[in-house]
Amino acid sequence: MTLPVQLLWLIPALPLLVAGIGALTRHRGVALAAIFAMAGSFVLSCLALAGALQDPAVHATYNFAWFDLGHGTLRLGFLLDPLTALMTTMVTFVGTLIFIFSLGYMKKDENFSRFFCFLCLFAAAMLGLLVANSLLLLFICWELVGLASYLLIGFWFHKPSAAAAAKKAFITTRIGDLGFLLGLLWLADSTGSLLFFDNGHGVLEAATLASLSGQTLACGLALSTAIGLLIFCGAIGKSGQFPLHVWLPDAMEGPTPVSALIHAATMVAAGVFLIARVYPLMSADALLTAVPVHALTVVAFIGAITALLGALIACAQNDIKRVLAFSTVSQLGYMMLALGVGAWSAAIFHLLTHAFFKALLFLGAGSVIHAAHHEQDIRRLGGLRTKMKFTFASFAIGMMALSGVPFLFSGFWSKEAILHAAHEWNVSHLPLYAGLCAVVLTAFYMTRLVAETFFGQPRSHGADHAHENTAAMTAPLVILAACAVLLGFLGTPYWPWLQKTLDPHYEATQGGLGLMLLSIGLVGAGLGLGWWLYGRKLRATAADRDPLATAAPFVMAALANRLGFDELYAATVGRLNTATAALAAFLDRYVIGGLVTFLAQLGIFSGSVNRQMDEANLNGGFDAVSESVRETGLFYSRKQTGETHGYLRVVAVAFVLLFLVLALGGVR
Amino acid sequence: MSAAADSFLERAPLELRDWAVQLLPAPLQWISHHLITIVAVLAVFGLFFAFTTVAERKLLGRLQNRLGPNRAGLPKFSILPWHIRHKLFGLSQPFADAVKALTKEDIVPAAADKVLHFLAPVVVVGFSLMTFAVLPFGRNLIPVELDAALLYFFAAGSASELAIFMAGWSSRNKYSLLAAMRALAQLISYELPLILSVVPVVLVASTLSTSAIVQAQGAWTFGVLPHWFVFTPWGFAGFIIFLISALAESNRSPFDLPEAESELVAGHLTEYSGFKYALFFMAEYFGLTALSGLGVTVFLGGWQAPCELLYWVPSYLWFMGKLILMIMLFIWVRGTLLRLRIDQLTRLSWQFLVPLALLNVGNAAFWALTAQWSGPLQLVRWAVSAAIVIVPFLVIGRSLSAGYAPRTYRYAP
Amino acid sequence: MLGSGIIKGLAVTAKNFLGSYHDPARMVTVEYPEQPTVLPEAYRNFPFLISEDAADPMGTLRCVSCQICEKECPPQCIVIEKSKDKKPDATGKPQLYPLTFNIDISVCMSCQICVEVCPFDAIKMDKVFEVAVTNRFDGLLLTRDQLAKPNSYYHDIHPAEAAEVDERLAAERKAAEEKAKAAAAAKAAAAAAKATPTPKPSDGPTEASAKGGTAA
Amino acid sequence: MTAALLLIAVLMLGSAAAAMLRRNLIHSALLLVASWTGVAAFYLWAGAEFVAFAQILVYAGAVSMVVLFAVLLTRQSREADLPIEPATVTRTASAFAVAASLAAVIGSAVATARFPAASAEAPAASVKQIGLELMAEHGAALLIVGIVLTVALIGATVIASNDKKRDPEDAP
Amino acid sequence: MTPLHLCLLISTALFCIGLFGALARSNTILVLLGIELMLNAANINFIAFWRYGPNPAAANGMIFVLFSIAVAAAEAAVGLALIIAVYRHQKNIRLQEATVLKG
Repeated sequence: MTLPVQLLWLIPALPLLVAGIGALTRHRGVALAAIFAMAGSFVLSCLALAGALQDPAVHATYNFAWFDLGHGTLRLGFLLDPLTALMTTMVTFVGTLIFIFSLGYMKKDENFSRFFCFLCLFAAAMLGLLVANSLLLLFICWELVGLASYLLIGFWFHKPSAAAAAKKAFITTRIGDLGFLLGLLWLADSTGSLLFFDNGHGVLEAATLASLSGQTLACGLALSTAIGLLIFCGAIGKSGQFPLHVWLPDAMEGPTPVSALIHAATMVAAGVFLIARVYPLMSADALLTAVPVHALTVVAFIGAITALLGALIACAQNDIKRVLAFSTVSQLGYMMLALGVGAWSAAIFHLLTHAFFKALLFLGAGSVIHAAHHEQDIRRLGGLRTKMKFTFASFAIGMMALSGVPFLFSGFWSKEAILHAAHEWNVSHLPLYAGLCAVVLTAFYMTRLVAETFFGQPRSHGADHAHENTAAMTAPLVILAACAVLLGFLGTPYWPWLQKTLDPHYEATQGGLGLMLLSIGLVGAGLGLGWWLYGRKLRATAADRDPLATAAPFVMAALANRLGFDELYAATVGRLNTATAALAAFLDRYVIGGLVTFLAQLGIFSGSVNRQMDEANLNGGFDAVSESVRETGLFYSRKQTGETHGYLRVVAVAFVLLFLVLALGGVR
Repeated sequence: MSAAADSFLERAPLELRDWAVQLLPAPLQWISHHLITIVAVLAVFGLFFAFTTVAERKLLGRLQNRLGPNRAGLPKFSILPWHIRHKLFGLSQPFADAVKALTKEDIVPAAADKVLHFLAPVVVVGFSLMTFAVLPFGRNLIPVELDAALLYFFAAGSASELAIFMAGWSSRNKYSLLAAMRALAQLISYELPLILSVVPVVLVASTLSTSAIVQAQGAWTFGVLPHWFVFTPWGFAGFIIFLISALAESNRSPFDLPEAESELVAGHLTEYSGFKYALFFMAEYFGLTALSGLGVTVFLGGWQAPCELLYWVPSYLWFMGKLILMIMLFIWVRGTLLRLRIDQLTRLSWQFLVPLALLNVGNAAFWALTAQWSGPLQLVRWAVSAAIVIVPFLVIGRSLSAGYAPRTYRYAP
Repeated sequence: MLGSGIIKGLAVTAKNFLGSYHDPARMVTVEYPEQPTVLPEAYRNFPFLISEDAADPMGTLRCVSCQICEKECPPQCIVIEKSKDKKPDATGKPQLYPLTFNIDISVCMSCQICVEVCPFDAIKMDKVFEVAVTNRFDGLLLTRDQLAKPNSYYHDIHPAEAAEVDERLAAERKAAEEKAKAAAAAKAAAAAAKATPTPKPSDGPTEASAKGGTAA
Repeated sequence: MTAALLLIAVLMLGSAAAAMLRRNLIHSALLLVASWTGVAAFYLWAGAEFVAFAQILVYAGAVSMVVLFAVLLTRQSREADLPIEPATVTRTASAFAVAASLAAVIGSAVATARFPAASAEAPAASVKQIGLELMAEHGAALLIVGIVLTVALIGATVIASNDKKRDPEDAP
Repeated sequence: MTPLHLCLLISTALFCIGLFGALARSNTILVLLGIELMLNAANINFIAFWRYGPNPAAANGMIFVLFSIAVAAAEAAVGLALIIAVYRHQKNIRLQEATVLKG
């Protein structure tokens, strides 16, 4: 009972169908259809997973011609391997739960059906991205995912901040996508194909990789490095990596299920998925020694910077969703770090666990926000521990998974795998140190978040009147919490099933117990620090100063201001853009406009000259010709009696005559 | 199984024919071979017609809590004991009717076109009998084995329209002519869904030959679930469309508008009496029987047994059984439904049956393309196929019945 | 859903079909020659003449040949011939009797006017409807002998009406007897004085009571 | 074989000629149906069953209906009883002359032509073969014919429907 | 006289009967029917050449006839629709009176 690769398209097709229906009708039943479509896709994904696990080393593909282009044929395809299957299963499972959650969360929204239509569109694009066997198909879905993200962030477009955030997200990711597109075109130009696997001709197969890494550019980089870095630009944009991470926190203007689905669990992980997918290309230059930089080194450092930066900024945020957003940025940095140090299976492991516990945290946050009448500021929440027991319990599980509380929680195992890999990396240990710092900070800011939100006294009207939500919202939380615990056991160092499935060459490294003990200690330190600062003396009113701000006001202000990245971009990129636009406007209005006006005047002048000549000289001759044409016409029109019999008779007689001529003339 | 297919009962009709043929002198044998077939079909279906009429009247009676004809017994000189002869459940009613029709005065209107007036009933009976030629009555019993049998069936069937026109026009009676035009409109409207409903079967069986279509339905899942086409989503939809169109094609209630006595007297039969009227009557039943036979052949597995255990029962018995069931279904419908109005009739055809039948062709194409799907994909195949049937049905049905809210009857329970 | 009504209808007729075999109450058909039709009591068909005694129908006809019905009959299908002599009626009073009383039921329209006008309750409406004959001229002309039916038959077909008529007639006769007695007594009393003519029962009250009887 | 062909030809040509000569349009139409049936019989004789049945289905089943409807919808009062106009006579005569001369030239050409001898066996053409050829080699033509038929159907409906605008006074 | 000659002569005769009808009759319907007869004559030729032609294995002749029948059906439908339109316009269908396209 497996799904053949030829039918892999069914997985994205189901949500796409519902999206199409949702675009046509405003019926509320679209939501149910969407949930059923996602559940159906989940079932299909499970079938695909079963098929992929039968032989994890095989990349089953199904390629087909899309259209002919000149002499070549543009081919697209579907790919089924454990990576795809695991990702689709995760996306459809988390997606189904989030859809169910949205049923409760969006119940009172007037654009209920539109919301589900967009969600389905997103799910279809995301699943399409996962099953693609062609960088082009992946890119198409990639852009569709971006579109869906744009639509959903700006779902409450009447809020100016939401509209601005949507625009920001769209434009920022577009900058990365430009790099992606360039890389894609370059790749197509140099290999002639965009298929990943194509019986030895695909871009991820040995022959092509060898030729790509064998070519060296003028700047000393290998060709594969350059292309890989350009593709990595796309991942930077989509996964909110430094320096394009600025859009992700703003994207929290969208509805919370969207944040959970798109900006925590799935879409932002697409960048990680992309790098994991093209990992052979990224690592093609690994054996070259004469190059100035390896592609994966860049990835590792970008990831390390992002992990540290995100964790730092998260410490000073007051919006519950912003904290989680920066946490997402930080965790994505972790995954990039893992990819960069060569442990791509660990990255995917972390991606999967992160998807579950971060979706759990976001849904928990959504549950809190929904219950507390859209109060998002943690300073104004508090005391929800007793009011919302389910939410608190599941949120706490998510928090511990994210912080990496040892042994029982999935986050611990995946984070441990990454740190271990970073430790093994022989290029530099800086990423490892950055990661270890981030471990402390993660534990710290999560403790702060939980302490502020759930402990102490309710500090606003909304928090005071909060109560537990309906089953449609709590049930997904419970399921996700269970997953957040259980999923970690798939990839422990003692039974690294997941890593082995994804990467047949994976070898479980023994040892590293010291590192594990260190990171456990760091987690403990982070938790303890958080508790010491926030838990010991709980906040009494919303206006109280943050203990951290009391201790280091300048640092806190800078962090709260997100280290000024937005201002920086406004001052540089924004200004440059404005100046260029002004220049273009000037050129258009005066230089090109003047030329056009001149040409128009010239045309008018020559036209008037022409008219003079026409009227004076040419008309007489034409009159005569017209007169003779008219005479001829009159002559023939008299022959045209309108008597059909006559015509038919003439035709028949002519036929007889023709026949006679042919017969008598003896023409053969 | 082949033993059963070759059993004596299975071969009995053929053996009988061959025995009869070899009795005749050699020069006559080749033609007598065919003549015997024709006579056999005529005799069997002539009797079948006779008993269909009485069955129809009895069934209609029962459907309306009446008794139906139960009087006509046998004449006094028959040797049966009185209590059997006396009534015989009215089974000899058709013979009494036949005698009555034969002895009635044959009236031809003075202004009528005599030749056409005479030709019409002859043509209609002739052509409706011709359709029997390609129906496989049993495993070995098909009068003519044609490659394009279905096409032949519809070609022969289309001639009845001409006969109806001839009858209506030649009578020189306004009611007759109007009824004939109405009948033509109806027949033409419903010929389209009728043929379109059979096209999916042709598509899936990939043949026009009726015997090959029956062969294509000869298998069972687990030995009990027959592979008849009616048991597939598209086949079921096709069968329903076929049933409705066949009702209309044979001018039966609820589509008996051409004979709507409250509007058109007796339709194109107004100026016919006696034996010619009986011929029309007969042709109507022959047409009904032939269409039912086609439905049985195409959708209900023809002479195939419904489960493997019953394979030994001679195939022609299965065919006749299914035929009788089909005709009883038609009678049941006649006993239940009201006559439609002409606009409802044409709307039903053009806005409902034709689009659904066209979609059904696509459905069958999907079915044929996915023939090799197995395992869980079978479920997908069935679900998709069923969706192609049900969704348009609901959509079109809703749009057609929009504005006709559920009626409330104020004076009836 | 489109078509659900058809299925409902088919279910109804199927129920009829099955029910017709096990539930005789459903069948409204009466198999007529074998099973007699039960006619409503008020059913009427052609008139007949009432005789008091079944043993001697001609002798005990109530009809006194007054010929009112003959005159009133709209299609004029009654032909009466008076007797020359008188016979005593049920009360013993000598009355005329019909020598001929013919009704042509091929002409009769069953209007019941003859019954309504009869002062003697002598003609009533029958229930017989199987009147088919092979000769439509003589066969449908009913004579006195065919028309005469005993009062017990009248009781059979219209029991309530017949009882009422009998009661009234009995009352009338009693009254007549008493009157006769009184008259006799008076006569006896007066006989001594003078002989007086026999008092006749007046027509008025009898007619009114006859009308009342038929109307009831 | 030849006798059967001649019989078919007599039926076909006889009814066609009678159809062209009758004054009663309905008779003409019905005789033409007979003629078309004769053509179908010819196809059967030549071994082209499928074409024969298609011919009956299309001509006897469909075209004849359209013709009869057209005849009834355009009936003129007592056309058959009108006297014959002189123009009709001349037209008929000239038509006969033209048709006869054409028959003469084509007939003589056919009669004198020599064709390579053909096999007496009728070529076998199963429905499957025709279907495969129609769908494979002549697929484009089949599609185009489908479009032509659709367009013709819609066009015929548009032409025949009453396109006169209602007078504004008529509108309630 | 081979069967092919016979078939061709028959089709010639049918063609000329059709032509005669089309030329002689004033009723537009009959003219149209004459043209249908001419088409049928052509179809007979196709079948005859398929049956007795050099390459009977190819079913081209039959397929051509099928297409021809389809087109003839379309032609009849459109033609008769035109006739009805003409009738509505000039209240008769005499071809010699239908001499103008305006209307």
